[in-house]
Amino acid sequence: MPSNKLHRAKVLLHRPAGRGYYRLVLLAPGLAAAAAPGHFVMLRVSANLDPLLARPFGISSVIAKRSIELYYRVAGRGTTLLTAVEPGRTLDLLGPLGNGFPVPDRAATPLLVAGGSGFPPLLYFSSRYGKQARLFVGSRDKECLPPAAVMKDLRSRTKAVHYATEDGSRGACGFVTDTLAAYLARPAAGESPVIYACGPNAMLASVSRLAAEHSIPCYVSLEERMACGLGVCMGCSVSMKSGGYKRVCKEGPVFDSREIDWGGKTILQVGR
Amino acid sequence: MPSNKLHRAKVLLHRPAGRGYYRLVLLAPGLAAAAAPGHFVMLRVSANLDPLLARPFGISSVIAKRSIELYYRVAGRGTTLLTAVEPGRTLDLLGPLGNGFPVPDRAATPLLVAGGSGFPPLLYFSSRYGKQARLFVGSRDKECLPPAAVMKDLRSRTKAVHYATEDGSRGACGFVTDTLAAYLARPAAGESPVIYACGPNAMLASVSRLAAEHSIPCYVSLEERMACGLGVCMGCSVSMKSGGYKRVCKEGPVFDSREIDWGGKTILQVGR
Amino acid sequence: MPSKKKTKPDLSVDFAGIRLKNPVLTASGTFGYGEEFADIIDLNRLGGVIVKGISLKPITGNPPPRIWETPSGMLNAIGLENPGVDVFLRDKLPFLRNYDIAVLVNIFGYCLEDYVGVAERLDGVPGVSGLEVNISCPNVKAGGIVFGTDLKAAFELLSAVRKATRLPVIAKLSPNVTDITAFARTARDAGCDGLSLINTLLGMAIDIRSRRPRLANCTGGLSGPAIRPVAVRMVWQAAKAVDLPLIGMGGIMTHEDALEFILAGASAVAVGTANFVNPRATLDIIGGMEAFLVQEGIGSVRELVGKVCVA
Amino acid sequence: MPSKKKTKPDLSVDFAGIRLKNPVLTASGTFGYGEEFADIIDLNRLGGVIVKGISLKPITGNPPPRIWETPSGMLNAIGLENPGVDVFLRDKLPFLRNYDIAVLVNIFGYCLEDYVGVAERLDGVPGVSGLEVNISCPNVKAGGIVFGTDLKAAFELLSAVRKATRLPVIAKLSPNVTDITAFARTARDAGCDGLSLINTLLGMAIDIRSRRPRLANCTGGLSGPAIRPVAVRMVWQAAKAVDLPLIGMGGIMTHEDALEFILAGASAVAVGTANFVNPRATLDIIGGMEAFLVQEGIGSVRELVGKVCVA
Ligand SMILES: Cc1cc2nc3c(=O)[nH]c(=O)nc-3n(C[C@H](O)[C@H](O)[C@H](O)COP(=O)(O)OP(=O)(O)OC[C@H]3O[C@@H](n4cnc5c(N)ncnc54)[C@H](O)[C@@H]3O)c2cc1C
Ligand SMILES: Cc1cc2nc3c(=O)[nH]c(=O)nc-3n(C[C@H](O)[C@H](O)[C@H](O)COP(=O)(O)OP(=O)(O)OC[C@H]3O[C@@H](n4cnc5c(N)ncnc54)[C@H](O)[C@@H]3O)c2cc1C
Ligand SMILES: Cc1cc2nc3c(=O)[nH]c(=O)nc-3n(C[C@H](O)[C@H](O)[C@H](O)COP(=O)(O)O)c2cc1C
Ligand SMILES: Cc1cc2nc3c(=O)[nH]c(=O)nc-3n(C[C@H](O)[C@H](O)[C@H](O)COP(=O)(O)O)c2cc1C
Ligand code: FES
Ligand code: FES
Repeated sequence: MPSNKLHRAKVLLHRPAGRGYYRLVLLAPGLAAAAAPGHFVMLRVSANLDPLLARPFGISSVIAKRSIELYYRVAGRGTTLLTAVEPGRTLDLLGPLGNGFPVPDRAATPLLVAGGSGFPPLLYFSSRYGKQARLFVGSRDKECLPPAAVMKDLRSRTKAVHYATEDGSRGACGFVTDTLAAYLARPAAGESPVIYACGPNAMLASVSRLAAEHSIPCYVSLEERMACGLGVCMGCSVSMKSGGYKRVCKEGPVFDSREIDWGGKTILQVGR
Repeated sequence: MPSNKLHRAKVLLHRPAGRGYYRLVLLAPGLAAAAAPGHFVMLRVSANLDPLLARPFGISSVIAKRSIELYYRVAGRGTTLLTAVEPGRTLDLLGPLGNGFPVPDRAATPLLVAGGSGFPPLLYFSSRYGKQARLFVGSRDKECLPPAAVMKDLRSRTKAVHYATEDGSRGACGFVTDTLAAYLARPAAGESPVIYACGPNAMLASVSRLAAEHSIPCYVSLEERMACGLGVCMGCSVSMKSGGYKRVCKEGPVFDSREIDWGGKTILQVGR
Repeated sequence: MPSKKKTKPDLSVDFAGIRLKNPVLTASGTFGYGEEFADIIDLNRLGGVIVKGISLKPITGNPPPRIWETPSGMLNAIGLENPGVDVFLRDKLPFLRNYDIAVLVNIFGYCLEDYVGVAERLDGVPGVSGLEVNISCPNVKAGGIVFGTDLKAAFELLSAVRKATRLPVIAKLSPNVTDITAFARTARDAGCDGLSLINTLLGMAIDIRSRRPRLANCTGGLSGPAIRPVAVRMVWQAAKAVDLPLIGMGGIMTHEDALEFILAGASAVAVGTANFVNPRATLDIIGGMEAFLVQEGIGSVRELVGKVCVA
Repeated sequence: MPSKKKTKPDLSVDFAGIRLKNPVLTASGTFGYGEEFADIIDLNRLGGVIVKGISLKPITGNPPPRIWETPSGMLNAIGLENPGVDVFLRDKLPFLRNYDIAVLVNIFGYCLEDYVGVAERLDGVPGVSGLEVNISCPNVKAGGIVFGTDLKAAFELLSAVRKATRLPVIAKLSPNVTDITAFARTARDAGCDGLSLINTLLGMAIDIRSRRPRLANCTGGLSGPAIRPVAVRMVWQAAKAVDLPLIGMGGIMTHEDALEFILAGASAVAVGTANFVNPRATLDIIGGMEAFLVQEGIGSVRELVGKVCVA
């Protein structure tokens, strides 16, 4: 029989995590066993026909090899509905999906760049490869940073955290790309940086430009609207520099930033 | 300003009541104050767009002049969804709707005939006019009778309860119309019976025939699919003997049984 | 000196010569003649009411069951039950005249003469702001031809109604056609002052146990949010094709839905099935629209009509 | 002596000469070429697969965004992205040949010659059970004429494809027409062996803040349960109009939905958008259908085809 990606997962824990996020822990041993950093899941948020489609969420952690953890921000109808799900209920879940982040070279220094609600896959990444990594995290103001518990984990797992807020309420005043640029201008001695970025597309485009300027490898995790998450609907395609399209759910969500046609239209007009 | 029929009602109590029913108590002072036996409400069971329409339920009781009680049977998608609603939540509610039962004459003996899940409006009726009344209740077997707590109330409020079950597991063996026929053949001395019936259409048609044979007044509470509950969509119409249609939600749900064109097609093909 | 105070945005619209205080109307057949809703909402706050379809003679309608719920929508086959134009004028219109709102009378008939008859009866009647001519009900047939799906029949009918009244004439188009723009142009050529679209999509549902259609009439009209994408597309197409003002409808539940239609090219919108689901829907939409305009710093809703950017 | 044991009901169907072990297919464009689903469900249990539309040359498709969720449905404007018939034959078909299921190849082109070219390439190829000819994609235009909405163009195209292949030819009809029966008859007259219906309804959605369409392509195809009542109605109308076997589709989520189409007149059904929502949908439907037949004491699903009672 086929290796099954379809799971009925029991909700083990579900509660507000602060700063507008919810933390959701789902029992799904098969999925947990196969999940790598950068993978995502498609979660059905309703048992009825509206909203119809499942929602994509990055895996932020695997717990005790049997459960996965998600962090989500309430963004619209689907996530609002999700907040009402009580522990003990089961949810339909598809995953792990996508290609995941490439494993960093032992000698490399991963620079994790998280903007907006892009931290979940990087949180998972940090649990595996955090010791060698630096985190660059940015948001509008300090209230929009990832939840405090997440920041604590990220701080303890990585060698350094570089904050940036647009209003200067935490760390440097400006964009996360400014602190990243400052670092890249004078990297710490002996570090050979590789960028792993997840966040809004405008940020990813800037990060990608910086990486190109400094000729360092850069992997970006993209978002696009999804229907199937499986690579069959061709709905989540993004433009490639080489012409044509690739599917975020299948060839992505992680791409070498040089592949992406950033010049095209906004890749995703978010939300409603 | 208009007398408002639209309420946001808080769920005070919601739990299984036995025999496949749920009991739902909603805080809605304006509605409770105006509700009379035979009135019903339209309840939205989803905040999303599927299922789309509100569901009609008869009022089974008014509690402390501020709340209303409903009893419902899980019949399909809408009622299944409803079972998950926790106390403390608010629900959109429209009512009281419909004409209600006519007030019985002091000298009359109301014969309450309840079949299937038709007891809720008669339960409310019994709290006002039960002392003079006899109850005829019927079902497939004793497990399909109204919930035990409801039966207890009905017994204590009425002068007599006549049971019928098709398998004879409780009371007479047969249909509720058989026990009713038996009573009508030899009514208790001094009683002048008036029928109030609620239940499946086949039962109501038989009851109506019996009433005609004995030339006694008979009021039936009908069910038909509803969209608005307000009398504007014309969706709930039933055929009248005089030709044309009347709206169950507006001119009904209670009709003089002689008005109804029972000969027409099944009035309601229930459920899925 | 320009004031910095946020001024109330202007929701008013002139629709084919009819002044509406805001662009939100109630769709025909979903609001009765207003009476039932007067208990629930303040009718004076509406842009206007499009009443349930009126014919020359009373019509009893179709046998039950008449409705069936579908995913995010519903089917109906009411069969245009109505008391006829005389009863409407005697018993229904006087009630609506108590309110300061536009009253559009939806009319229909089984043949051209029926339509003309109702139009004539309503001409010059105080309190009637305009006629919405339903050429799109799947149940109204004329010698096998459905007016709403035959260009020639539609032209003749609308021209005849046009001649029979001095009131603004708004043609209500059927979505069950290959090319909505052809019907839009035909209505314009017949002298109509505006268009309403869309009416319901023809649909069907079957009870697999009894093997019978869920509606006694077999087929019925699909309405509600399920059909909104089709309705927005048709309004957009019609707006590009003709220079008439449009009333957009089909699945509007929220002010965001209503604004979609306005951006697509509608000058006004009508709220139908939503009235059943949330009887305050019209007022919620008006409030939401006003808040949106304030938030976006837009002075008048008229600035948004047809402003979708399809670069 | 007749056995009292409940025998397994017969789900098999002969569709235009193609043997299906059960009437449940996957709709074109919603199941890729089967590979992705092989991880999730046992493909051998399907009646068959209708593959994503194939053209003569590779097509890159439309710019993103390509999809948008709508009430109980979705809009898509993928633009028929596909690797072309040569890559299909080399890389995709061999995989499907590992399974004992019918493979219908959905084909399309930008002009008549394109269609004929693909049909010729597929003629006689082992593992191809039949052709589904998509004349209904809103994006496929021929000199301004959409094949699926013009009777003459449809007739010429389908006749040409018919001549180009010995495989069963199934015409996939567009629902965006006034009279589906006229297209059903045209397909029959052109020599088609069966019909598929419906393709998506043309729809549109607008982001009221950016004022842009939700899809880069502006309009897109509406699919999902929202459109089911329209699809059931069209299958019912087409079944009455022609004597060809039909594949019914449009919003099928459950076995009950599938049986609605069968009662309306479809010999087989295709499951589309449901595959996204529940990747096991096809198997759940097959299981549910079998259980239903047992429960109702019906020996073969074929007994239900077209058996809606519209007395
Ligand atoms: C690979 C991937 C991983 C993601 N991981 C996370 C995560 O870990 N945590 C988190 O909070 N969010 C994550 N997102 C974004 C998340 O999927 C959206 O916030 C969510 O779908 C919004 O759904 P909604 O119903 O609340 O919003 P609505 O606005 O009601 O959604 C409407 C439609 O738009 C789609 N949509 C809206 N926003 C997005 C978006 N940003 N990306 C893709 N589709 C969108 C929805 O899926 C839906 O189809 C991820 C997105 C992708 C593609
Ligand atoms: C005036 C009135 C009073 C009622 N009072 C009660 C009550 O007190 N307790 C109780 O358990 N039930 C009562 N019912 C029946 C109740 O409304 C249905 O059981 C309920 O609507 C089923 O909804 P569903 O979504 O679970 O079923 P589904 O089968 O999923 O519903 C599908 C559609 O059919 C309609 N429908 C299904 N069954 C009925 C029905 N019997 N009558 C009307 N519409 C129906 C639904 O409203 C919906 O539109 C009453 C019905 C009416 C008309
Ligand atoms: C129950 C019902 C009755 C209707 N009756 C009429 C009518 O009499 N005349 C008419 O032109 N349209 C009628 N319509 C169509 C609506 O006016 C409207 O065009 C359609 O329902 C789409 O809008 P909605 O999706 O907001 O309901 C009716 C619709 C419904 C649901
Ligand atoms: C994402 C997507 C892609 C599709 N691609 C094709 C296609 O390539 N060829 C085709 O004939 N139909 C295509 N369709 C239409 C479906 O095959 C089907 O006719 C339609 O979606 C209705 O069925 P459903 O509601 O079950 O999805 C596509 C549908 C969707 C949703
Ligand atoms: S979401 Fe369907 S192909 Fe990516
Ligand atoms: S339910 Fe709408 S008129 Fe009765």
